[in-house]
Formats: sequence, C-alpha cells, structure tokens
Amino acid sequence: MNLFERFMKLDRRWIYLFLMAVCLLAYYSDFTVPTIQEKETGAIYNFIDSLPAGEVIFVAIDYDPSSQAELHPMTYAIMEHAFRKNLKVVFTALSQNGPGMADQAIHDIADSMRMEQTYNGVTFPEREIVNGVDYCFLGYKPYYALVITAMGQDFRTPFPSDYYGTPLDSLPLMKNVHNYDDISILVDVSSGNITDAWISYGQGKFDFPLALGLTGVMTAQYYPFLQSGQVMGIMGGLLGAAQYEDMADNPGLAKDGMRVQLLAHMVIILFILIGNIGYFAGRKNLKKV
Amino acid sequence: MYKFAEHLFVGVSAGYFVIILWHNGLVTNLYGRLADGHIYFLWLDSAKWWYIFPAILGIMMFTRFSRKWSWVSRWPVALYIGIATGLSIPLEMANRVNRQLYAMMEPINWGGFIGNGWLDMGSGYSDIIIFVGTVSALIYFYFSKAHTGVFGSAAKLGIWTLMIGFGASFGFTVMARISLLINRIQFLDNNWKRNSFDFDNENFSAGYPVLFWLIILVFVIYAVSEFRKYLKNKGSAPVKSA
Amino acid sequence: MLRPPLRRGTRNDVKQLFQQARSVSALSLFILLSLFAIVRAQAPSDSTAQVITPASVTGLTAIDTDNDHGHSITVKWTPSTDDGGGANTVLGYRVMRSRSPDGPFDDTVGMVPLGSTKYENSSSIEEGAEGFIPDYTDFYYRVDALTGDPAVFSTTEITGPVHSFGQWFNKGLIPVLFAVIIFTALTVVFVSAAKKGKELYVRPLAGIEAVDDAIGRATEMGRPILYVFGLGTASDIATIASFTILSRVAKRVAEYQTTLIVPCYDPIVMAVAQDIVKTSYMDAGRPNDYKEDAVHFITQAQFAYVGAVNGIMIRELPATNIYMGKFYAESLMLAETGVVSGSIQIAGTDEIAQIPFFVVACDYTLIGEELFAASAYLGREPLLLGSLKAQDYAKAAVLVLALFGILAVNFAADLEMDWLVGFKELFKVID
Amino acid sequence: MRRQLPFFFVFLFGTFMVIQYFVPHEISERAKEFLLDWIIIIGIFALALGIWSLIHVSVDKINKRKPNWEYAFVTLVGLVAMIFFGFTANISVSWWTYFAALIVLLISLWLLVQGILGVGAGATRSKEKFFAGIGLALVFTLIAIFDKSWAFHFYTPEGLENSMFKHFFSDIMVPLQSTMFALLAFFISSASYRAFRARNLLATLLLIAALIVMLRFTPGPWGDLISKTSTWVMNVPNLAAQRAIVIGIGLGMVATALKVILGIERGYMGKG
Repeated sequence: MNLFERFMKLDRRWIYLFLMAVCLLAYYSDFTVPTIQEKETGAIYNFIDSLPAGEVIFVAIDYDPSSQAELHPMTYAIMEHAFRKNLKVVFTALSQNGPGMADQAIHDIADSMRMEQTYNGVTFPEREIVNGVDYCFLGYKPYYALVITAMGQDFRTPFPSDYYGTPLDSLPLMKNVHNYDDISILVDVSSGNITDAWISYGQGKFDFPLALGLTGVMTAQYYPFLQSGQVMGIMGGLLGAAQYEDMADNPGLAKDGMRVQLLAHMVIILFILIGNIGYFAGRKNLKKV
Repeated sequence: MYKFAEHLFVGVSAGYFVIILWHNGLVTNLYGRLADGHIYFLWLDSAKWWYIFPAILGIMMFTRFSRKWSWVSRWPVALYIGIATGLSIPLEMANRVNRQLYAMMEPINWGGFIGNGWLDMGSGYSDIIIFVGTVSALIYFYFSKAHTGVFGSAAKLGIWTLMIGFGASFGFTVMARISLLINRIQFLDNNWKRNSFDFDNENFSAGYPVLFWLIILVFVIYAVSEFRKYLKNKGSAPVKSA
Repeated sequence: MLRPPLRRGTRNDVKQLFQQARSVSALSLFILLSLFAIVRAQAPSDSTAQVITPASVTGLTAIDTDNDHGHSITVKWTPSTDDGGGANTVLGYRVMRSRSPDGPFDDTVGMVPLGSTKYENSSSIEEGAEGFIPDYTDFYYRVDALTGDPAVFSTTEITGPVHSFGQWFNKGLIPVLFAVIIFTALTVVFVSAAKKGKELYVRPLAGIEAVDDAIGRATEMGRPILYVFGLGTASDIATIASFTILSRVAKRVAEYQTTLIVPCYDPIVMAVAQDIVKTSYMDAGRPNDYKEDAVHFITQAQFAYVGAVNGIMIRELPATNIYMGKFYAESLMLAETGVVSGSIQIAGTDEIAQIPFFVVACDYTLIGEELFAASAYLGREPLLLGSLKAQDYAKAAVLVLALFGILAVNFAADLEMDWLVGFKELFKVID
Repeated sequence: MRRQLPFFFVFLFGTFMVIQYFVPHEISERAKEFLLDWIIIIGIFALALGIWSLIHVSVDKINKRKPNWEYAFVTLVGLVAMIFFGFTANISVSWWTYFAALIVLLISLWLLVQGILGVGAGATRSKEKFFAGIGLALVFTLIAIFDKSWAFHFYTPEGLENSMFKHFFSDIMVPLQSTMFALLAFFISSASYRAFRARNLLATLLLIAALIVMLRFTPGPWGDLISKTSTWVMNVPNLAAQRAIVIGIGLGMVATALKVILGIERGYMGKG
C-alpha cells in the first residue's frame, strides 16, 4: 500500500480532528496573515491617515447584532486608527439595534486606548478618550432619510443632544462642528439599505467624501458607485476589515477571524489537492496493471 | 453519550414545539378567535363562530385511529393540500417565472463590451454570458427531446454553467460555515472565561455552566469513543497491501 | 440557512411587529417634531428676521390607490421649486389629513424626504387597527413643504374629497394571469393528447433510473431503505411531488419485501406518508407486511431532526438513502453521514442553495425541476408524461420570449421600431 | 363517493385560491386569511398525531427491548417534562412539588400508554395497567385542580415564562442546535475532500470553480486576480445557473400543483 492509496482511504474523522486542531491553533496563536491590499480599502486608510490631528471624522454605525461578526472589526479598526491619530469622531446609529453596537464599540475602544501601543513604528502613549472631547455619539432617530438630510443643515436639528442626553452645544468637540461641511470624511458601516440613503440623500446632496464598510454579500452591488466617484472607498466583509487592520498595523478582530478562515481554507484546499493527486496516482497504477 | 444527547434533544424539542404551538397557535388562532372573553355553548353563537369549522377539521384528523372512519381523515388533508397548491400556482408563476423572465431582458452594455480590467462583471460580454448561460441551462432541463446534435451541445453548455455555479456557491459557503465555527470557538472561549471561573459575575447562574459543560463533555466523550472504536477496527480489519 | 423555527406563528408575529413599528414610528415622529420645535425655540432670534418660506407644492391630487384591498389613498404632487433648486431649503414633505375641507388639518399621516412626489396613506383591513382608514369615507389632504426650521413651511391648497375602496381585479398581475391560463391550457391539451394514446418521448434521467437499482440493491443486501422528506411541510409543492415518488418507491419496496424507514419532520407529512405506504402495501397484496412505525414522526426542530436521522443511519445502516423534498442546512449533514454508513444516495430538492451540497455528496442528484418531473418518470403514465410536454413547451416559450425581449431591448430603439421598445414592460409584474 | 370527495375538495379550494390571488378586494383578503388559519389549525391538531407516533415508537422500542431501548426513556422524559413545564406557572417556592408532580404524571402516562399498546399486542395484565394509569391520572388531575401550587395554565401563556421551560430551552436546545450547526464546517471539509476529484469534465469544472472562490483568502501576487475572478464567477456564471434553475423550478412547481388540482396526480393520496 503506497502513500497515495493510504491517503485515498483516509478516514474522515482524521480530517475533522485536523481541521479542528488547525482552527483552534489559528484562533489561539499569534501569527499574522498577510493580506493583499486592495485599492478600495487603501483609499479609506490613506485618507484617514493623511488627516492632521484635530480633524473630525463621522462614522455611521448602521448594523444589527446579526452582522456584527463582519462589521464590528471595521468599526473598531477605523475608530482606533482615528483616535491614535488624535482625530475626533462623531458617530450615529441609524438602525434600530445600532445604538447597542455603537455603545459596545466605544467602550471596547476606550479600553484599548488605555494601553500604550506601537503602530507602523510609531509609539502612541496611552490616553483616556473623553466623551464630548474626543468623540460624540449622537444616537438613534427613526426616519433615517430625513435625519440624513436634516443633518446637512445642522447636526443639532435631528440631534439637539447626544445619546447620553447632553446638549450638543455644551460639548467642546461640537463647538465648531455644525454640519457635513465640518467633517473630513463619513464612513458608513452598514448591513442594509441605509447605505443607499447615505449615497443619495447625503453624499448626493451635500457632497462630502463617503466611504462604505459593507458585508461580504453586499459588496458587489456597490462597485458602480465607486466607479462613478460617489463613493471614495469600500471595505468588503471580513477581508476588507483585515486589510484595514493590516494597513493600520493594528491586528484585531478581523485578523483573528482571518487566521482561522485562511488556515481552514488552506486545509480544505490541501485535502482536495491530496485527494486529486491520490486519485490520479491510483489511476496510473491501474493502467500499469 | 451521543445517543443520550440525540434522544434528549428529540424529546425536549418535540415538547417545546407542542407548547409553542399550543400557546402561540391554538390559543391565539382558534381559542382566541372563538372565545372573545365570554363562555358560549359550543361556541356556536360566538362572534366568529365560523372558526368552529377548522376545529372540526382538525378533530377529523384523529379519525385515523379508527379503522372504520379513517377515510374521514383524508378530508382535512385534501383541504390542506388544495389550499396550499392553489396558493402556490400564481405565486410561483409570478415570482419564479414572470419576474425572472423580466430580469432576463436586460440591455447589453455595448459601450463597455470589453469592460474595465480583468473579468469585469458590468461589461458587455458578461451580460451576454449571463444570457447565453441561462438559455443553455434551461435547454438542459428539456425532458422530451434527446440531447443530440446542436440541441445536445447547448444542453452540454447548460450543464457546464450549472456546475460552475454549483462549485462557486459551494466555495462561497465554506466561508460562512467556518464563520459559524469561529463564532462557536469564540463563544466557548468567552463562556469558559465568564461562566466557569468568574463567580463574582452577576450573570453567573449555578445551573447554566453545569448543563452546558455536560453537553460539551458528551461531545468530547463521543469523539474519543468513536476514535477508539476506529483505531480498534483499524487494527483488526485486514489491511490490503498493494 | 437556518430555517426559522416557527413558521405557523410568523404571520401573527409580523402583524404584531408591524403594529408595534407603527406606534413606535408615530411616537418617534412626535419626538422628532417636538425636537424641531425645541431647536426652533432655542434658535437665535435674528434668524427669524429673514424667514424665507419655500415655494409650496403644486399639482396636488389624491385618489384611491388602484389594485388594492381598499383602505388606502395615494397622494401625489409636483415638488416645490425649492426642492434641490431655487432657494434649496426644502428638506421634506409632510402629508396632513382631515375629515372636513375646513380642517383642522392636525392629522399628520406621513413624512417623506425631499425629492418625493407621492405618498401612500394606507391601513390594514382590521377595523380598530392603528391609523385605520374606513372605506367610502371622504377625506381631505394637504401637503406641507418642510425646511430645517419647523416653524417655516409652506402649505398647499386642500385636495379632496377622496375616498378609498377595494378593487376586484389587480391589473398589475395581468402577465401572471396570462401565464397561468396559457400554462393550464398547454397542460390540458397535452394530457388529453396523451390520453388518446399518443406516444411521448422522454429522455432518460440517471437519478430516476438509479431508484430501481437502489431498491434492488437494498433487497440483495438485506438492509433497509431510508426515505427522507426534509423540512418541508405538506404545503410545499416539493413535498407533494415527493409524496408521489414515495408512493412509487413504496410499491417496489412492498413487492421486494424490503424494509422502509421514513422519519418525518412534519406531522401532516407523516399522516399522508403513512396513508401512501399503507396503500402501496395493500396494492402489492401484502397488507400484513405494513408496519405503522415504518413512517414515524421525530420532531419539528431542525437539528434535533438531523441528529435523529443521522442516528438512524449509523445504527440501521440503510443500503439506500433517498432525499426528496425541501432541505436546508441539514442537506450536507445527512448526505455526509450517509456516506459513512455506506449507502447509495439519491437526492432531489428545489432549494437552490442546497443543490450544490447534494451534487457533491450524493451519488445521484435531481436538480431543481427534475424533482418535479420524477413522479411522471417513475409512474410512466401517459397522463403524467403529458404534463412534462407542457412544461417543455412553456420553457420553449420562455426562451423565445426572452430572446425576443433581449433583442427588443437592445435593438428596437436603434431600428426605430417604436412598438417594440415597450415589449419588456409587458412582462412586468406589479404587486 | 368516499374516494372522490377529497379530490373534489382539492379542486374546489385550489381553484378558489388561484382566483383569490388576482382579486385584491377586502372580501377575498379576509377569505384568504381565514383559509390560512385553517391550515395552521389543522397543522396543530396533526401535531398530536406526530407526538402520538413518537411516543408509540419509543414505547414499542422499550417493550420489545430493541437495541438502544434505554434511550427511548430519555426521549419520553424530555418530552413529558417539557410539556409539563410549559403548562405550569413558575413555582419557585416548592421545587419538590414540581418533580413529584412530574414523576406522578410520568408514571400514570406510562401505565396508560402501556395499557393501550398492550391490549393490541395481547400482553398480560394490560387492562390492570390501563386502569391503574387512569386512576393515577385522575388523582393527579384532582390535585392539580384543587392545589394552586400545581396550577395548570392552558389558556394563558404563563408556561412560556416557566424557568424550567426556559432552562431546558436555553441550556439544552440552543447549545445543541448551535453546536450541530457549527459541525457543518467539518462536514463541508470532508465532503470537499472526498468529492472534489477531477474525474471527468463536469467534476473538474465544479472543482475549479470552488477552488477559485476558496483561494481568494490566500495572499500572494495572484490575490487580486483571484478575488476579481471569484467575484465575477459568483455574479456571472452563477447568476445564469441560478436563474435557469429558478425558472425551471417555477414551471415544475406550477405543473405539479396543476396536476394535483386537476386530479391527474393522485399519488399523495396513496394512489399512483
């Protein structure tokens, strides 16, 4: 019995064990997955990276817990990148269960900011990010299309006070921030049709740089907007988030997931290849006989 | 142990659905409509007395237990199937045939025929491939004509398209399934940390981790025992040599 | 592809959710409006000096919504000139309603963002539901063009009276009606042709021919046959098609005296399957061999069902597994376990997402439409074969229409064949 | 008559539902709602048949000492416990009454079922068992009626709030369900290992398409090319395949439904 034949008769439980072991190993180990850097994600990263400290970016968190696995990593990566660069972040949650997501994100990021970290060779000291100074969470309001248009006049029109009940005027961050003219970029992280409203009612009417973070399935639908220039960059699914984390040199949730995904895919592909080699080798032997 | 989990799962879930259907189905859809807060004699003078019919039909199902009357139990089944099939004819025609036919008639992007870069899905040739692929795959589904000649080659193109489509969606699903596994690993990881050791946590409940880990134990023991069985068989079974 | 656990409750849940959403949105609309008012109150006083009221909406009409069950009125208008142009101050529109032409118009029925030109004011048919619109009752409408400042808006002339009523035919569904009528006619014609004894050719299908061999194989090996309906209920057409296949299989099984196991997910499917298997045994002249427990119910939870069926496979080691009907994520679990137990597997489903898994893991797969054709193939009855012919002609019609349509869409305008330009729209279905 | 009437019902109700689809009027809407309620109610009544079948199979297994008969007890206990908890309100004070009640209920049901099944099989003392079961059940019911702590709630959904009911759901059903779902990752790997062999042209096409899509995760100089190709494969050939299958299935469904309504296809009634 030669090696190939032994492989051909391999019991599936060995495959399961191997796959499980690899997944666990990937989950708990610490290597980095090199990702290709697509220009769609690169555009967003480079834009945010080139902003001078003190500029304001806007992050719209428009997803529910069901698509959290894919979209949370994007929010984390962008916000942390922004805070490390001393940018200010204004964010909203226009989907019904969005506020919970946003709340969780800001707490986790605040925790992470309390540690000293080195990204791309630059060491950032630990610091406390303060509500109202470094970020402002506007909260949730229904009728997202109306809210998006109203914010073009002034953020205070739909959101007189922030999510925690403080009037916007009393927040130092919001002193000079009134509408889309005062923000540098708007990133919409979304799993649903709110993206369409940001494109047509937001970007279409008030003309600000708009970047999208989308679930893997939705990504293909929005490429036309990239070509027409309405959208400056797109992050697609876990892969997009991982690319962003890579560029920011800040491996997080997406890279964790990517490790498992990559190795699991590799294992499966490997098994397919072994199976085929075994199959062809076996056929050759048959012919000889 | 796997058998234990399997049988427990079956029993518990069957009971669960009895309760859910009783409370959310029978009580709301039948009793709730009949009983609007009053007690009637046989509910014949209830506000929605006509809901007595489905109840009678439902009871007819039980005539199956009698040999003599079991033919009556076919009535509710006939009604059930009649309503279901009647409902589906125009609905499936509209959603699966008419709408898809409408979607097939798309203008071809002649201007960007070559497209933009490598394999652009907005390009003209992609539009043509979609159309030709759909047509040939439909030809593959012909039953009353032998797949020979030109017709046969069209059908062959059709089955190729189908196979590429199947392969692609299989490959795509791999990612989703592994995501489930990742979720599971993360969940177990968090639970381990939170529920097994963190006794100060306010969410900690004594019953939860025990039951939970019992189930995990079941699966681990099952896996180990299966492996042992496998290894034993491997030793005893005659190994064919090449 | 987790199947929602409770199908039967969903309709009510949705209704409830809808009502909740309505009340939530009404409440939030109120909050939003009052927020506008608060901001207005806080706004510096100098801005009031230069109030510019936007141009009002023109051409306001309100009619009963067509092709519906009544209780709905559609309001249409031409946008204000300040909407995206002019002073560019309009943010959205507010639709107000009143029972009398003199007002008061205090009933805000809806708000829509800028650029909109119509609003459908509709309610459910349940009296007492929130925002219920009684039929044949006159209403008057007014539309306000809103700006960022809640006190600055312009109103229109009042339109009305208008009342809603239900229609007896939905014109948006004419293409569907035609398709159904033509298809029914085709079926009737070919079935009656088949009745007269006309020979019909059907090409062989590998999956169908495998069924007979598989039953023979099970008999030789002395192992049972497992027949799985999947998660379909008796209201799924795929399950109904599967019933017919089961009746053919059960007949052969009864003749060969093999054991048949049918674990069921849905109790009605179980009841029908019991009838089928019983009748098949009677027809085969062996009513005593029929065991009621051959067809049994397991549970209505997806993964508990899969676990139990997998358990049966591992313990009973069936020679053949036949999967016909509706399958969800469990397709691969069943098929892979079947491979372990060394069974020949034949599958057929109309669930597109699951076909790839069956193709990969099973020996024979009936792809989509082939499942529905299988009953005719197995029965070899001319009547059933006649309807296959009708299906083929319908497919030919689809192909011809699609080809014609795509040519019309792409070339009619260039060739100046105006009558062809709208060809595609003939097939549009509007709900 | 007995044989023809069901087919007449199918035709009548089927045709009505087809026509109903095209009539948006309120009356037809209400009729549809009513008929859909029928389906729901018939389905719930039928569930009793299903549960009966489950009990029947389990009890039969135990009586005849078939392989793995011990586990049938597990199923039965799970089933009865779940139903019992689902109909009782949450009595946190006296847990022992819970279990006492449950055990009495189990025993009486057991005796009843054995009694009923035993009569047919000609087993000894089945009548005694049957009456003992009835007696116990009566006692049980009497206590349940007069003792408030055992109170049953059939018409109000208090049982859904029962903590044991919730525990069984969230600690047994949910984890088992998600674990089974997660196992799919393993099944998909073994399926692809075994089946993706380049046996012939079709299998090779399947294999190549799947490989391209799976390879988009791997980094390397070809990464961009692969990711573009996989997007294209998903949106062009895959779309064509799906569309053709959808149209085919639609026609197949309508044909089958028509055959059923017109009475050409009668296999579902056991005739074929």
